[in-house]
Amino acid sequence: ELKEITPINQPRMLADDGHLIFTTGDDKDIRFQPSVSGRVKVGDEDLSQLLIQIKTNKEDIDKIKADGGAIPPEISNHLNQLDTQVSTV
Amino acid sequence: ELKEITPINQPRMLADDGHLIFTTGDDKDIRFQPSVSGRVKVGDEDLSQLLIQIKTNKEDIDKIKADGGAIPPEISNHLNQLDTQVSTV
Amino acid sequence: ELKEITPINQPRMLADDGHLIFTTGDDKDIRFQPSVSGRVKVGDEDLSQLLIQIKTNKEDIDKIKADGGAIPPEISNHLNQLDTQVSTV
Amino acid sequence: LYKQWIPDTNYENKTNWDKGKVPCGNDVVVFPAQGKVSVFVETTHAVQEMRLPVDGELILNSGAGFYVLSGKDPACGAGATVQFQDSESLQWFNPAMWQAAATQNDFQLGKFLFSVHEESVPCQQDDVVFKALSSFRVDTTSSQSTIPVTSVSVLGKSFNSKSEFSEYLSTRTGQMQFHGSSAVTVGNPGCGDPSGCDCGNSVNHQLICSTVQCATVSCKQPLSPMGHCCEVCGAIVTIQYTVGFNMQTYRERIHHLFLILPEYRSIQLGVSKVFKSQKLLGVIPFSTTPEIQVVIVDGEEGKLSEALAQNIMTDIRSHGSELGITESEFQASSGNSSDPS
Repeated sequence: ELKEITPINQPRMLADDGHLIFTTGDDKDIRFQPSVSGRVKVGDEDLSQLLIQIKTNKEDIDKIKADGGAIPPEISNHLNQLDTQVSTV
Repeated sequence: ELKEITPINQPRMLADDGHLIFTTGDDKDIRFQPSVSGRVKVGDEDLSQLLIQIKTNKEDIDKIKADGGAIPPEISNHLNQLDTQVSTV
Repeated sequence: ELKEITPINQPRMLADDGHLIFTTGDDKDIRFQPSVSGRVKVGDEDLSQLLIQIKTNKEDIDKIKADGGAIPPEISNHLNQLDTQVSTV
Repeated sequence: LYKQWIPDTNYENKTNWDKGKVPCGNDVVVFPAQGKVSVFVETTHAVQEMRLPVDGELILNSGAGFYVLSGKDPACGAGATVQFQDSESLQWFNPAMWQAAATQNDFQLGKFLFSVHEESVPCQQDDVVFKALSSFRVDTTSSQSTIPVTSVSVLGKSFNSKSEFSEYLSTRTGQMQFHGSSAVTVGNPGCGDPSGCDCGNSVNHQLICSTVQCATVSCKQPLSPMGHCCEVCGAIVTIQYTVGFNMQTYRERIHHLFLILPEYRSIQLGVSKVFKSQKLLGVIPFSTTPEIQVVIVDGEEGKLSEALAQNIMTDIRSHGSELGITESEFQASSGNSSDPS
């Protein structure tokens, strides 16, 4: 009989009412594999660059959550003012 | 630059100076739709996971913008120092 | 003899064991370019929107890093308290 | 029996393209915007540009895909617009669209069975095969609401559960492959009668024959086999049978005894069970009795067919009782016939 053929599990590129759709079967992935010099772009955006940015953003956020961000100038001013007041009491 | 525009809304795959381009007509999307158990990957990265991360990042940023992040240690130190000074006046 | 053109260095879409793979070539990109009003979607997520969000997130983070986020209420309270103490000395 | 749909909507099939060749790397590939088509792609192709239909799909076999070249493909010529052919009009009930075989393996071996037109189209007891690595588009329109068969295999998967196949038909791919008014249903029992079964396509006789162009026949007394759309030159052996007759065994017997002989190379022979009306006083039909019809044609005036019919009659005279055959007669388009005993 038929042996090696995985039934009806092939990936498809299809058009549905003019939309362009890429699909795969069970447990099958869609993979974008940019090369060293070639890029995968969505519109004008470089997908790999943006994905790196997501992680950078996360790291930055974690750092801010741990250590705080920059000191807002109001605070610095307020503290300086208090310093002055205290030192002149 | 796309060479010509097809009047009909046919999705297209085309070569442009050696680049491979997928396009659609007016109001038509490009969709990547793996099966429920399949993933979309960019290199080794799971794109779906990263897209969730974008949202998490945004939420974290909104929280920081609303409530501030961690208190920078310089501030804590400065405040403590002022406390001491004020209490010993 | 020129018939043997290997697609190895060309951008391509290929099915591999049920997975759908987009690979770029040397210096050659793959671009997904829907019409102006069409979107790129991954499952139900609007990828185009999310890619914009990545940049917005980055800008927000940069601002927080430069100017600080919101002032945490503990700080405000602490400063107010010090103000009062100092003014009543 | 197995009935296999011949046409496909495969990318690599050059007859599917208007230029009679598979497009290459300098070509602009155009699928008609409104053609709902499911295309199977077996290997890798270079394209300059491909315009997909507004509703349609490319199914990618493992290793299949598309790439673009930086320059021109030197092996491709100047490049042209190559259009995928319309497959809207291919009808399920067109006998020329099908091949019949006793086993699935016989399709690979090219061992096809000849049938009368009604039986060239899948019978109710048949297993319908659409080639594994292929897609297709078939118009199922008929006057009946359903087309019952035993099983259907599509893209390498065999369906014999009614609900599973009906689910498949509702998928995007299923809807592109099967269109038209009648629903193909699977799960019909296979032929449980060793003496063979009536095909069940007489209800579609007119539809089936509307697709057939009959060749002009040049013999003295053309024959009209039951279930066939055209008159033929050749011979018909009609067999009455009893318990113990096995159609498959008998078909193989004729093959081994006669059809493998070099002199019968050009012979086409079909065995089927038919219901012949018994006519009271030769006019008023009062009952139908099943009998076995052996149609023999040779593509010429029918002399060879008649010789084979004589051989078959001789074999029946000596071995009929062992084979479960009680009576037999033949008619030939030469005007000769057996003595109705």
